[in-house]
Amino acid sequence: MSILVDNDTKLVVAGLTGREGTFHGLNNKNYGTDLVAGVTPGKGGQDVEGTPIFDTMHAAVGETGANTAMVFVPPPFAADSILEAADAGIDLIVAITEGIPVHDMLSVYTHLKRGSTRLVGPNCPGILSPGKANVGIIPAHFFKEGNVGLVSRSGTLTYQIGNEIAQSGFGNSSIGGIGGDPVGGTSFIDAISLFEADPETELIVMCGEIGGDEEERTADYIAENVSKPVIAYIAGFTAPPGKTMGHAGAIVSGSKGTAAAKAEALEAKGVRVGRNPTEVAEIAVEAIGSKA
Amino acid sequence: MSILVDNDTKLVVAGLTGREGTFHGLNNKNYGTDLVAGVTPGKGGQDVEGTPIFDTMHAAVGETGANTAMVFVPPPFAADSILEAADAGIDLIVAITEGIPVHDMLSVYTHLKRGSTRLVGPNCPGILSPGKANVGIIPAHFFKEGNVGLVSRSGTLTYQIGNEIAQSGFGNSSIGGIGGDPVGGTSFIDAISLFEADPETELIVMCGEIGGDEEERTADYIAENVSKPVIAYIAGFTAPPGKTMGHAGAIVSGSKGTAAAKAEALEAKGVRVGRNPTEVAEIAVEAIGSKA
Amino acid sequence: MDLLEYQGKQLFARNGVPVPEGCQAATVEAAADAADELGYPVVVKAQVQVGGRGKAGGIKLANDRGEVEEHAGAILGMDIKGFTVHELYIEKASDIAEEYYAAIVFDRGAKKPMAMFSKMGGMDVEAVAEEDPEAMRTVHIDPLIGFQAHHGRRLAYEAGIATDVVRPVGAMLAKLYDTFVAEDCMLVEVNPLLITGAREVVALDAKVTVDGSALYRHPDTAEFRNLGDEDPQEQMAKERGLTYVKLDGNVGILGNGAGLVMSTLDVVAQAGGRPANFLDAGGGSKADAIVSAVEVILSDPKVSAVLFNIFGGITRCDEVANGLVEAFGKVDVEVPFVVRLDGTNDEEGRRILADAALEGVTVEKTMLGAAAKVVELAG
Amino acid sequence: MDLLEYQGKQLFARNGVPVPEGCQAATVEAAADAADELGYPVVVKAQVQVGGRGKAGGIKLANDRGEVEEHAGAILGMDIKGFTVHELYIEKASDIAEEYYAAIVFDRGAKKPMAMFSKMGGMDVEAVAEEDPEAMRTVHIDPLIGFQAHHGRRLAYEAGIATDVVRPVGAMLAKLYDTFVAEDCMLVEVNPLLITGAREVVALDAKVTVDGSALYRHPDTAEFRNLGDEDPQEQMAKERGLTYVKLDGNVGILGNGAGLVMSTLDVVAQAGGRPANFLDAGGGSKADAIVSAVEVILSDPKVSAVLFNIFGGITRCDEVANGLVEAFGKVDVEVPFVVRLDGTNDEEGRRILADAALEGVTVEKTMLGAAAKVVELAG
Repeated sequence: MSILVDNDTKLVVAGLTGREGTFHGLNNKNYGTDLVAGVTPGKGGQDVEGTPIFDTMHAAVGETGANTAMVFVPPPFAADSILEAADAGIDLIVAITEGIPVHDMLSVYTHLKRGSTRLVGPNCPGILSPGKANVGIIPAHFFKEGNVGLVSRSGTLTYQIGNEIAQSGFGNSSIGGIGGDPVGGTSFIDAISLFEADPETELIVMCGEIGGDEEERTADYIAENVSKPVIAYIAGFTAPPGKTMGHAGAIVSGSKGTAAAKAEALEAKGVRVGRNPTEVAEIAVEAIGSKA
Repeated sequence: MSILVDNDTKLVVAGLTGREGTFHGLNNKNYGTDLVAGVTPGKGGQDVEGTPIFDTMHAAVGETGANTAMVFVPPPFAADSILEAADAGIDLIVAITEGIPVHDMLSVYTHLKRGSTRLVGPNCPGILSPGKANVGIIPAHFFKEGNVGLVSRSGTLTYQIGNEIAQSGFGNSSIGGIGGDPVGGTSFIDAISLFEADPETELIVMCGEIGGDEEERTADYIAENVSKPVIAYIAGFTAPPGKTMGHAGAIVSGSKGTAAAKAEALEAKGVRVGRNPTEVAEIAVEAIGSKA
Repeated sequence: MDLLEYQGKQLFARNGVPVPEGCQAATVEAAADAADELGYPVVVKAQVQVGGRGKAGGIKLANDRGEVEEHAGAILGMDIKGFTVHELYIEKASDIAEEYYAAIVFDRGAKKPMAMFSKMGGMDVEAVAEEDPEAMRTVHIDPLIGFQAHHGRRLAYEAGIATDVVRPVGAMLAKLYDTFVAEDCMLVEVNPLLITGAREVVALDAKVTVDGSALYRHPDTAEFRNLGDEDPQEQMAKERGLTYVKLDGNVGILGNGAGLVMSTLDVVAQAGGRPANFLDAGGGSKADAIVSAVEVILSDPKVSAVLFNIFGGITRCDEVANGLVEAFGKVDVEVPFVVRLDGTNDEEGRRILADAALEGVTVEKTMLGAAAKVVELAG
Repeated sequence: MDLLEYQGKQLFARNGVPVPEGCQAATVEAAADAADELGYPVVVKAQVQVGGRGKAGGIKLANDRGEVEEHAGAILGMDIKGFTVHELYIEKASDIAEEYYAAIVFDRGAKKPMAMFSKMGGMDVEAVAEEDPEAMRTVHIDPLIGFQAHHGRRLAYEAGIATDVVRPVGAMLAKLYDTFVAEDCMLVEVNPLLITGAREVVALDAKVTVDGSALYRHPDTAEFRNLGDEDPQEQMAKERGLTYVKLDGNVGILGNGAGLVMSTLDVVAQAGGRPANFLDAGGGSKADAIVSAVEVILSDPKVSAVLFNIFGGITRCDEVANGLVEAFGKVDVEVPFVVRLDGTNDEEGRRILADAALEGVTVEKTMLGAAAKVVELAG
């Protein structure tokens, strides 16, 4: 088992013909993900190394039965692409695009919440279920199948922590990034509730960062709803107020959204917080024992 | 039993201080409906014969626990009033106002469909559950408690048919008008499904009219979902194409929306259609026997 | 409220929908002056709310002032499918490469706007629908999200138009949707939607229906008049604030409430009569309204008998009776009246009528009885 | 991106939010000329992005040209809470009857816009919140339905303002919401929102933050500059397209990916060091970007050691190593570097560095080891 992506995933990539889209789409395909289609308006009828391209998402879904869409189109067109995928009946949309305007995402988020399509991202690295499917830009070769579920706002930090955990002998049920933007389709709570329900997952690791109050709300959620052990990491203790730290969402506003407050909130609810990526792996070993 | 309004109804009237609002609000109160509040911006703190007036719907709901709102405000402000009532957590909104722009109602309808508030109307006479509550402008003295559920697009036609049925000895579980506008919050299907679920109702009468295809869709619904006998009446056999017959929604467009097509669709699904109001009452007697 | 082509194009222009330059004209001279101003060639177009103007000779190309005068003279006053031409639209001639069809309609069943597009434009839509149902592509629009670029792309690609015009056609559809919303339209139809030789997208026709209930926020649109559309009785009724529809029979009808009036028309027809009109005196009909209504009904010379069918709810039958008595005092009534009063204060109403003993007024107790009686009297 | 008052008021004006007449000025003479043009009395206002300008002496009333010159001279160059005043806004003086507070903010937790209103305006919001938490009224707005009249009424009535200004205050809030949406704002704050003696509603201040990701559709806003806000390193980084934030320590830091860089800063701080900057070289960092990044980091004279912390996913460690070698060829490097390369092609990267044998470059295998080393070297 795993969450969100697996052997049933049939992937369509919006923007497959672009440089990044081609690179990562084929990477996902080579990993074993069932890449069934690409969508690029005006390039319908072409193909990318055998994967057919369609002018519209509706045609792609109609012809191939795609159920998962990865969005790689540039920011000005990304909201439209997400809405198109939802309208075409896609179950899961993974939006990699960074820099989508917040107001676009407010509309998209509100619209999607009222339907049955799940959005992960935007500005996220995607989701990898080792041995089953990889949808996104996570370098899969660091990870193997196992019982740790990992969810993060950040990409490279995910790999850093994931790798530390892997070196302690663990594999992963799924590894996912929910994205560094202020309005994301999937929250920590959403992802953790999926890991809680996933029989393969025995330990959940969440990597938060400064900005917003999602980590705080997640702490409350975990205390009330999660039976599996959860370990957290929070980045940005050193971040000064008012400065955006790379991610659009990573900003301390006044006294709100600090790493210290988040770590404190999590620890108050019994979630152990690693001081650095290495310590996260050490706590994981303590929690469920190394399989190495 | 009955549908939509009953002894649990706690009514707030938006526009209670207006001429029509006062007249019908007090009428409803005199019938026994639990009128708890009125809302008129700028008149908070006043009262209408003992019923307190609030500046906002939120204050009215907060102070009185109102669960049902009747909207009597003029068309330019009616959509806002409906949205306010929904935002304040009202369960049922009965919109009497005639002449709300269609685009306003498209937004309101789409928004409300995603929440838990039910809207009846606009441009409707309201709902009467004889002996329990009257919310709207239906003259209650013609009707008594009983086992016939009646739903109509029109007001006076409801009374005409209701009266014919009453003279055959029947009483009513509830009598409701869903309104003559093209975008109404409650459809025939919605109302009929409530009557189907209401133990007191033994016979359902629906009064349709020209325009749209709701009667046709209702015929299909009845065939598949309704076990109780349904009798229909359709007004507008004589209406010429392209002319609006009083109600904004009563218009035959091209070959669509004719009374003949509607009657035919209903009869094809086993729903008996009375040729005139008197015949509806005669069929009712045949269907469940006169109690007179 | 249906707009004439040139009125619809005014709405288009103010919402950024590209239209050819043009000018309305009601006389031959105004038409010729407008054409001189625009520059030749121009197209002289009859302004009537009916399809098939071209086939009927209502649309003509003109290369100089003489031709404009000739065509304008021929078209003004022309009868097209029962509509008399009172106005012309003089428009710069366009360079036509392709003719498509585009529309935004209010889909009542779905309670959503629907965008429609076909590459078979310039002909009767219903003919296209029969010939090749797949040619007409449609998408529903969520009114809260509005028209998105993907809606336009989908319609364009599914319709199979050339790739180079997919984007401009999508932009045009978005502008038509903007118009539909901003102007409170029930229908915005463009047939044909033109692709010019320069690959520009232009609305060559405009069929627009606006929501009468929203006119209060569109004062400019509310001022539009269609000279060919004004029946004298309907005009009179509108001025008096009555809901009146002219029909072609001889039984004048008044009732309270739209549903009851429709039902009354049906019952009269079932009894073998032909209704002369639909007139809803409204809830709570007061004496004044009744007097006005009687005047409007009787202003139709075809009317040979009148039926009042009242079921009093909010409306009080005594007030209706008083109104009728007042009307008989003010209006010269030469046809028989049948009155059925039921509901609130019905006995009082019938007593008032009995006391007044108006000449030619018969009181009936039931709707069916009243219908039979008025048909008998109307002859 | 935070706007100065006069910039925010330009956004207000174009979206129909009433603001007093005013003019920006960067010199004493320009200020005096602007005041002559506007007519006296005027208010001379320091343009810095910080509250409490008035208390700090940054806002002064002037009744004639002489007073404008005096105040402008005093304020220009003034330091207000660490911000140097480079620009002034000269504004017609307003007639103040009431001072309220209004804002539209993006509520990240709810993922909705939120409108805020209080009748306690003209003072520090956080002080009001402490003194009387009930005074600040808030409502969430569904972004698909937008700001409705009832939202404005509710805020106004709950805040307890005089009935005669409920409607105009509601209209003002609606316009502020329009601005928030139309201009892609993250925050629109007006403190004070003024009621004049004539009972008109006017925005007397403007604190606006716009979404940097949406600047592509607001070219006018994208041109706004804040002269007081431009750190030379940040300016240089921006021109080179790098994500760089200046901090006040001495350990220069480069990493790939925002989360990893934040984590690197933390680990350096835990090891006892003080980071000099945040620099995300991005996914797939190429040699060019590395050279640029090294130049930006070293342009800060405080930097006494530099840490490269790379976990290669899309980024290839060999490319980073080549970039570093290239940078050492182009830039005069006088401080020690610690490099940690892990992930994709890490061995190849480390081999390249070993082969190049760059002076002052230490290679570490782990993030914690690298942090300890760089802190030691930075001193």
